Amino acid sequence: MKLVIAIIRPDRLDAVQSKLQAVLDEGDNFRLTVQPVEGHGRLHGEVEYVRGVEVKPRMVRRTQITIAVNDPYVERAVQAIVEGARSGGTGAVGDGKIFVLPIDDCVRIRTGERGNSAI
Amino acid sequence: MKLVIAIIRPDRLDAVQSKLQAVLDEGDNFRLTVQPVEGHGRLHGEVEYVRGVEVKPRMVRRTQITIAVNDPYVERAVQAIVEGARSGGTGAVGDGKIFVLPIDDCVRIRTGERGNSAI
Amino acid sequence: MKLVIAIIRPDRLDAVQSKLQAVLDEGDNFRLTVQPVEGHGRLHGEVEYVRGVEVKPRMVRRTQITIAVNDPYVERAVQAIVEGARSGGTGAVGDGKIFVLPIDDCVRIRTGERGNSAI
Amino acid sequence: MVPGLALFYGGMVRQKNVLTTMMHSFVAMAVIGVQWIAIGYCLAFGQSVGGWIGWSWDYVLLQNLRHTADYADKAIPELVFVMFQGKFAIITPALISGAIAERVKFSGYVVFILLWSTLVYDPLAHWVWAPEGWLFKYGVLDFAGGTVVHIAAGVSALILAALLGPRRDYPAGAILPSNLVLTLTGAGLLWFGWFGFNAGSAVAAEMPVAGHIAGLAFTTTQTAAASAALVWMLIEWWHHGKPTSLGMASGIVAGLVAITPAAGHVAPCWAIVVGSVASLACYAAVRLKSRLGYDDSLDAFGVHGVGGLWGALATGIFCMIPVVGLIHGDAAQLVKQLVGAAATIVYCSIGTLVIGLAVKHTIGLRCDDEQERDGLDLTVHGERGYHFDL
Amino acid sequence: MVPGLALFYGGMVRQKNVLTTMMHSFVAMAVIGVQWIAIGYCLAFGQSVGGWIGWSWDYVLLQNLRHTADYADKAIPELVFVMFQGKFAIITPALISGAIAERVKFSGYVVFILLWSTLVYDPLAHWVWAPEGWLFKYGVLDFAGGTVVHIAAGVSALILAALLGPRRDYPAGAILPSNLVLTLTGAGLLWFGWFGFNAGSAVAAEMPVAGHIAGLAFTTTQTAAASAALVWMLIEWWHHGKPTSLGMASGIVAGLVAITPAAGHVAPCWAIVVGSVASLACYAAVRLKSRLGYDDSLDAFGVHGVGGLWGALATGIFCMIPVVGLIHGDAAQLVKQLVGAAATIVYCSIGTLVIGLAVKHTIGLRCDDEQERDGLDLTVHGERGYHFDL
Amino acid sequence: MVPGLALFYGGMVRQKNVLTTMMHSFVAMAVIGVQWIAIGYCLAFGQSVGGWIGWSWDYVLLQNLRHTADYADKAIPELVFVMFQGKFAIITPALISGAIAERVKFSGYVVFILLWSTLVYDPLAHWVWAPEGWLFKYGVLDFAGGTVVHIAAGVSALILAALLGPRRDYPAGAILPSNLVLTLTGAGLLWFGWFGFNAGSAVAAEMPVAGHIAGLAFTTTQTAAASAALVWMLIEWWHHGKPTSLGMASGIVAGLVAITPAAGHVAPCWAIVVGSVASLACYAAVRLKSRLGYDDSLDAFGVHGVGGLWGALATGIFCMIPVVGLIHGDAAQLVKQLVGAAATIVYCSIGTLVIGLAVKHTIGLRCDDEQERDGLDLTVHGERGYHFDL
Ligand SMILES: Nc1ncnc2c1ncn2[C@@H]1O[C@H](COP(=O)(O)OP(=O)(O)O)[C@@H](O)[C@H]1O
Ligand SMILES: Nc1ncnc2c1ncn2[C@@H]1O[C@H](COP(=O)(O)OP(=O)(O)O)[C@@H](O)[C@H]1O
Ligand SMILES: Nc1ncnc2c1ncn2[C@@H]1O[C@H](COP(=O)(O)OP(=O)(O)O)[C@@H](O)[C@H]1O
Repeated sequence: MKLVIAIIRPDRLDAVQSKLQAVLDEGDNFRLTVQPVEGHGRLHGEVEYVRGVEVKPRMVRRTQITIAVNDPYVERAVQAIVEGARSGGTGAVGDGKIFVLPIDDCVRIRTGERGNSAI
Repeated sequence: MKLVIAIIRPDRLDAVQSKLQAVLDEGDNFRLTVQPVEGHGRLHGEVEYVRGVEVKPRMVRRTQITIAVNDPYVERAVQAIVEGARSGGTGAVGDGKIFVLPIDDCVRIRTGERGNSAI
Repeated sequence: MKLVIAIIRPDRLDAVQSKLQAVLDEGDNFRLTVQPVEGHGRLHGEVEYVRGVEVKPRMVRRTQITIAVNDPYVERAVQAIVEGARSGGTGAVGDGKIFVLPIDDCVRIRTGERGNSAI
Repeated sequence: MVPGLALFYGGMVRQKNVLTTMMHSFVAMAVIGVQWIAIGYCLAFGQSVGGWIGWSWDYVLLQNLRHTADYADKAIPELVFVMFQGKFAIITPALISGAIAERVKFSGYVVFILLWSTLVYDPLAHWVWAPEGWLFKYGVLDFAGGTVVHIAAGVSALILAALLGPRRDYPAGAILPSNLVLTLTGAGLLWFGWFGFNAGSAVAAEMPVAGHIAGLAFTTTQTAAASAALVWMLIEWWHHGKPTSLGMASGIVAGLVAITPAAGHVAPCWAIVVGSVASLACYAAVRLKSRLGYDDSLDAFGVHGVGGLWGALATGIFCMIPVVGLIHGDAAQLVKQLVGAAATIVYCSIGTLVIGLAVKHTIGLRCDDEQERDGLDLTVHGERGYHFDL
Repeated sequence: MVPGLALFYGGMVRQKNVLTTMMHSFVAMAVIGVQWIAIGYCLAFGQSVGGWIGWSWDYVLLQNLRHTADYADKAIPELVFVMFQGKFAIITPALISGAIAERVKFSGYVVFILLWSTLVYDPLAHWVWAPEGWLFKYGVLDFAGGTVVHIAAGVSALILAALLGPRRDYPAGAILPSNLVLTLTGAGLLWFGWFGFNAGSAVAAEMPVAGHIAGLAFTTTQTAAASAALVWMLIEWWHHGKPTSLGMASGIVAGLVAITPAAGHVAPCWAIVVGSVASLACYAAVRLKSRLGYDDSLDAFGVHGVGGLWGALATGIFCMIPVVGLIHGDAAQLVKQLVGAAATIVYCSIGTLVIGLAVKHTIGLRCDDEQERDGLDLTVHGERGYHFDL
Repeated sequence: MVPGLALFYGGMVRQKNVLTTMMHSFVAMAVIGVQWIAIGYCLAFGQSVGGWIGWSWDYVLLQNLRHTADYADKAIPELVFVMFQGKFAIITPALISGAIAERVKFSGYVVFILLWSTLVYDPLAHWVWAPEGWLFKYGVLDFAGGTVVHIAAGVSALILAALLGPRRDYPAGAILPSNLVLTLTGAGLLWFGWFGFNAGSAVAAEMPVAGHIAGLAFTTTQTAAASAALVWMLIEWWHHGKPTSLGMASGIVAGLVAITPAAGHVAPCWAIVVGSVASLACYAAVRLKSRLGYDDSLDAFGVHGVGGLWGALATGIFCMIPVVGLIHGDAAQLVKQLVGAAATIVYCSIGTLVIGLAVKHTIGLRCDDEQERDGLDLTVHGERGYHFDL
C-alpha cells in the first residue's frame, strides 16, 4: 500500500479527478482527500503590495491530493495525476510534484477491516 | 515510530480525543495535530445548487488527525480512533479511514531531542 | 529521499524559511509546502469563553511545513528548522516537532522526471 | 435591522449552519413582508373588535387604503406607518429563530412564523399599540416594542426551545461561534437600525413635540446601549478576566432591548441605569441557562425576554413623560407595566405552545439527525456558506 | 447601494477574484463620481438639444451651479438632485460588471465604463428623465430607473458577455460562489438602499403629494421584494427541493428591479404580482443561460435585463397614478412603455457593441489566460482577499 | 461610522488580532458614549470659561437639559445636537487606535481614551466649535472635524505609536492584511456615514440656507472622495503597476478626511483638487513611514493626520462661503487655518504625551510579548475571530 501525495494547481483538480476516476473507479467510486496548501518551488508567486510597500512571502496557492492505493494501482494513479495536472501540452513551471510514501497499515473505521481490502 | 493519520467526521473529533486521552495520556497530556480536509470515498456528499443549476464537486468535509506514536502505542491509538470515530453502533458509510505510516526520525524542536523520546 | 514534516509556531515561519534558504538553495530556490494546522502537545492553548461559559477545545494554531529532500540534505534541513523554529535562546514548550518519513518515489509533474532529480 | 440580525445570529452558529441561520431572518422578511400587506396590518390596526383584534375588509391587501391617507391624526402618510409597523412585525419572529438555530426544520419554521405572526403577534400589537387596544387604553406604555417585540419573542423562543429539545452536541461538545466578525458587524448594524426604530416611534407620541421626543428617544437609546456594553464588558472582566467581543455585542443588544419600551419616556441619565441593569440581568440569565440545561442556542430568551421584561418594568419605574413613574413617586404606572408584561407572557406562552405543537405533529419542527450532523446549509439549502480555496 | 452591490457580487465569485469584483463597483464610484460632476450631469440634465442630449457650459464641473439654486420647480436644492442622480449614474455601469466578472481586463473595464456612461447612459437619462427628453415627453414612465438603469445595464451586460466569451472554466468546471454570507449581506444592504432610490425618486413626482408618493413607493418596493423573494424560494423548493440562500438573494434583487419603474405608479396589492412574476421570469432566464451557453457570470442580464423589462411593461399594465394602465382599461401606457423599452434596448445594444469593440481592439477587454487561471486579485491588484492563518 | 471603522481597521490586521482591533472601535462607543453624557458634552459645550473650556452643572449627566430645548438659535432639539456631537467624540479616539493596533494593552487603551477624550478632545471641541471658543471666535473654519477630529487623532496617533514602539514583527516579517473584503466594506460604510457627518454639520451653519449648505457639503464630500480614490489608484498604477483595493479604500478615506473641514465652504469643482492632493500627500506620507521606521500600524497619522492637515489648509485656500480664501484673493483665512492647525498639533502632542506616559507607567500601554505573539484575540479576549471548519 502506498500513500500518493500530489501537489497540483487548484484549477487542475477537476481534470485530475476525471483521470483518476478512469483508472481507479471499479464500481464503488474511487477515494481521495483534498486540502489547500501554499508553497513555492522554482515558481515564487506574485508580489503583494500593502500601501505601496512590497511585502515578502511570495507563495502560490496549491491543492494537495492524498490517495491511499494498493501497490498495483500506484503507477496508474501517478500517471493519471501527471496527465491531469500538467498545464497545456508541455507543462509549465509550478505544475507541482507527486510523492509516493509507504503505508504500513490501513483501517476502515466503519467495519474495522485492515490492510489491502480496507483501502 | 509510526505516523497515524485518520480521516474522520468533524463531529466525532471530541469523542476521538477522549478515547485517545484515555489510552495515550501518561501524565503529560497526549499530542495531536488536526486539520480540515475534503474528500470522497464511497460517500459523495450532497449536491450543491447555484441558481437552479446542479454543480459537480460533491465532496464531504472531514477532519484529519495526525498523531506520531511509538510502536507500542500504535495499536491502542488505532483502536481508540476506531471507537471514537464510528457513528452509532455499527458505523455508517463515510466514517473514514486510518493510515499508519513509518517514521524514520522525530525531533523535539525545543530541546533538540531525537527519536522515541521526542515523540 | 525523505519527507520532512515540521509543526512550528506560525510566527517562526519567516525565520525557518531564511534558515532553509541558506542550506537548501542551490541556485534554483528551495521548495516547500505550508499549511495551517491546530493541535496540542504539552501546551494546551488558552481557554475560550462564549457568553460567560468556558468552552473546551484548547488547541493552539500551528503551521505545518513539508519539504521533500534527498538523503544528504535531510540533516541540514532538520537543523535549519530547529534553529529557525526555536523561540528565544532555549526554546519554550510548544515550539513543535519534526517528523522524518521515508519516500519511495517522487515525480515532477511538468517533466515526468522521477526519483532524486525530481525532488 | 433584519440584515443586522442575520449577521448577528449568523456569526454565532457553526460554519455548517451559517446560511440557514441567516435565512431565518431573510425568510421572515419575505413571508411576513407579504403577510403584513395581506392581513397582518388589518389584524393589528384595522377597526377594533372589542380591543382584542382589528379587522377592516378595506385593509385586506391594503386594497382600499388610499396612498394619500394620513395615519390617524398624525401628519404622516398611513402607508409609511404601515411599513414602519411592518418592520416590527418582521423582526419579531426573526428574533425567535435564535433559540432554535442549528436544529429547526426549515419548512416547519416558515409555517410556524406565519401562524405565530398572524395569531400571536398581530393581536398583541393591536392590544398594545392600536388606539382601541385594551392594553393601550389601560395605559401600558411600550414606546417601541419592549413588550410586543422583545418579551413576546423572548418568551416564545423559550417555549419553542423547550419543545425542540437541545442540539445533539449540546452541551457535551463545545459549540463555538464560527465568525464573531459577523456578529460584531451585525451588532453595529442593529445599533444603527435601532435608532430608526426608537426615534421613528416618536411619531406615535404627541405630534407637536415629535421632534423633541425623537431626540429624547435617540439620546436614551444611545446611552442605554453604551452603558450596557460597558457593564457587560466589566462583568466579564471581573468574572473571568476576559472581556469578550461577543460580550460587547450582547451588551449592546441587551441595552437596546431594555430601552426600547422606555426610549421616549425616560430622562437620559436614567437610561444609564436601564442599560446597566439590563446587562446584569441578561448576563445572569444567560449563565443560568447552562444550569437549567435547556438549549436556547443564541440566547433569544436570555437577552430579548429578560431584557424586554426589565425594560417594561423600568419604564414604569423611571418614566416621566407623559406620566411619572415610581422614582417620581407614583407606582401606578409600574403596576400597569406589570399587567402588560404578564398578559403578554401568558398569551405568548399559550399561543406558541399551541402553534408549536400543531406544527411539530404535522410538518415537524426538528430536522433529521443526519441533517443536524452534516449541517443544514448543505443538506437543506444545497449550499455552503464559504468555499474557500481548495 | 454601491458597497451593497460590491458585497452581493463579491460573494458570488471564486475566492481568487473577490477583490477585483468588488473593485468593479468601487471604481465606478471613483470614475463616474468624477465624470458626473465634470460632464455627466451636464449631458443628462443640461439644456436639452432637441430632446436627445443636454448641454450647458455652466454645468461643466458644476462651475456656475450656485449652491442656493433649487431643481426646476421642486423645493429641493439642485445639488442634492445632482448627487441623487449621480448615484444612479454610478450604479448602472457597476451592474454591468456582473456579466463579465472573473475575466475582464481591469484597465479595459475602467475605460469602457467611462465611455459607456458618457455616450450611452447620459443621453439615455436625458431621454427618459429630463423634462425635455423625447421619451419623457412621449410619456414613458420610469419611476426610479427600470429602463434607464436596469434594462440599460442588463442589455449592455449581455452584449459585453458575448464579446468577451465565456470563462476558461465555464461550464466544465464547477464554479461555486466563495462566500454567500457576503452575497446575503449585500442583498440586505441593497434592499435597504433601494428604499432610498425608490422613495427618493418621489421627489421627481408631483410636489404637493410628494410625501404620499414616497410612502407609496416605499410600500410597493418592500412588497415586491418580499413577494419575489418568497416566490423564488418556492420555485426552487418545487424544482429541486432546496431553497437556496442565493435564490433568496436573487429573488430580492429581481423584485426590487421589477418594481423600480413602477414604484410610485402602482397600488401595493399589484406590487405582489409585479414581484412574483419577476422571480418567475428571472428564474427562467437564468436557467435558459445554461442552455444558450453564453457566460453572464453573475446573471446581470438574467436579473437586471429581464427584471427591468418586465418592470417596464408591468408599469404600463398596473399603473394608476398619474395615468391608468391596462388593467384599469387603457392600453396606451403599455404601448408607450414598449416603445421606451425598445428604444433603450436598441440604443444600448448598438452603443455597447461599438464601445466594446473599440476597447477590445485597443486596450483589450479580456485579461491574460494566466491571470484568469491564477486569479485577478493577485495578478492584477497584487493582493489576496483573505490571508487566513498559515 | 463606528462599525464602518471597525471593519476598515479590522480587515487590515492579522487574523489573530481582528477582534481586538474591532473592539477598539466598539469600546470607544461604550466608554465615550457614557462619558459624553456624563461630562463630555458639558466640557465641550457648557458655559464657556474664557473660551478654553465649558462647564455647567446643569449639563452634567444632561440632568437639567430639558428634552424640549433647542440648540442655540437653531431649529433642532438640543438633544439631537448632543448626540450628533457625541458621534464625533466617539470616533476620534477610535481613529487613534489604528496606530497602535496589534500591540496595545486593552486596559491601557480603555483608560487612555477616557482620559484623552476628557482632557484633550473635549477642550479642543470647545475651542473650535463652541460659539465662545477662542479658535471659533478667531475665525478658524472646521466644517465637520478636520481639525478637531482628524488632525487631533492623527497627531495623537503618531505620538502614541512612538511611545509604544514597533510591533515585534515589524518590519522584518511581512504583515499582511487578513481580510481586505472587510476593509473595503468598511470603507464603503464610512463613505456612506460621512455624508451624515458632513451634511449633518450644515446645521451648524447659517440656518436659513441650511438645506443648501447641506446639499453643498454632500456634493463636495462625494466629489472629493471619488477624486481621491481615483488618484490613489492612478498613483499605484504608475508606481508599481498594481492598483490595489487597499489603495482604493485608503484613497476614499483620505479624500473624506481632507474635505471634512471644507465641506460646506468650497465649490464642488475645488473638491476635486482637495481630494486629489489628499491622495498624493497621504500616499507620500505612508511611504515615508517605511523610511522613518516608526510603526503606525494602520496609518492613522499618514491618512488622518496628513489628510486633516491638508484639509485645514485647503479650506483656507479654496473657501468661498462664508468668507473667501486664497484663490479668491484673500490670504487671511489661510493664516487662521494655520493657527488653528498649529494650536491643535501643539495641544494634542503635549496632551497625548502626558497622558500616554502616565498610562504607560501605571497600567501599562503595551501587551506582553507572548500575547503579541499568540494574538490578542485569544490571550486577552478569550476568543478567536473565526472558527472555520475543522
Ligand atoms: N521538494 C518539495 N518539497 C515540498 N514541496 C514541494 C517540493 N517540490 C515542490 N513542492 C510543492 O509543489 C509546488 C509546485 O512545485 P513546482 O514549482 O512545480 O516545482 P518545480 O520548481 O520543481 O517545478 C510548490 O509550490 C510546492 O508547494
Ligand atoms: N483510499 C483513500 N485515500 C485517500 N482518502 C481516503 C481514502 N479512503 C477514504 N478516504 C477519505 O476518508 C473519507 C471517508 O471515507 P469513507 O467514505 O468512509 O470510505 P469508504 O467508502 O471506504 O467507507 C473520504 O471522504 C476521504 O476523504
Ligand atoms: N506526537 C505528536 N503527534 C502529532 N502532533 C504532534 C506531536 N507532538 C507535537 N505535535 C504537534 O506539535 C505542536 C507543538 O508540540 P509541543 O507542544 O511543542 O510538543 P511538546 O509537548 O513535546 O513540547 C502540537 O500542538 C501538535 O500540533
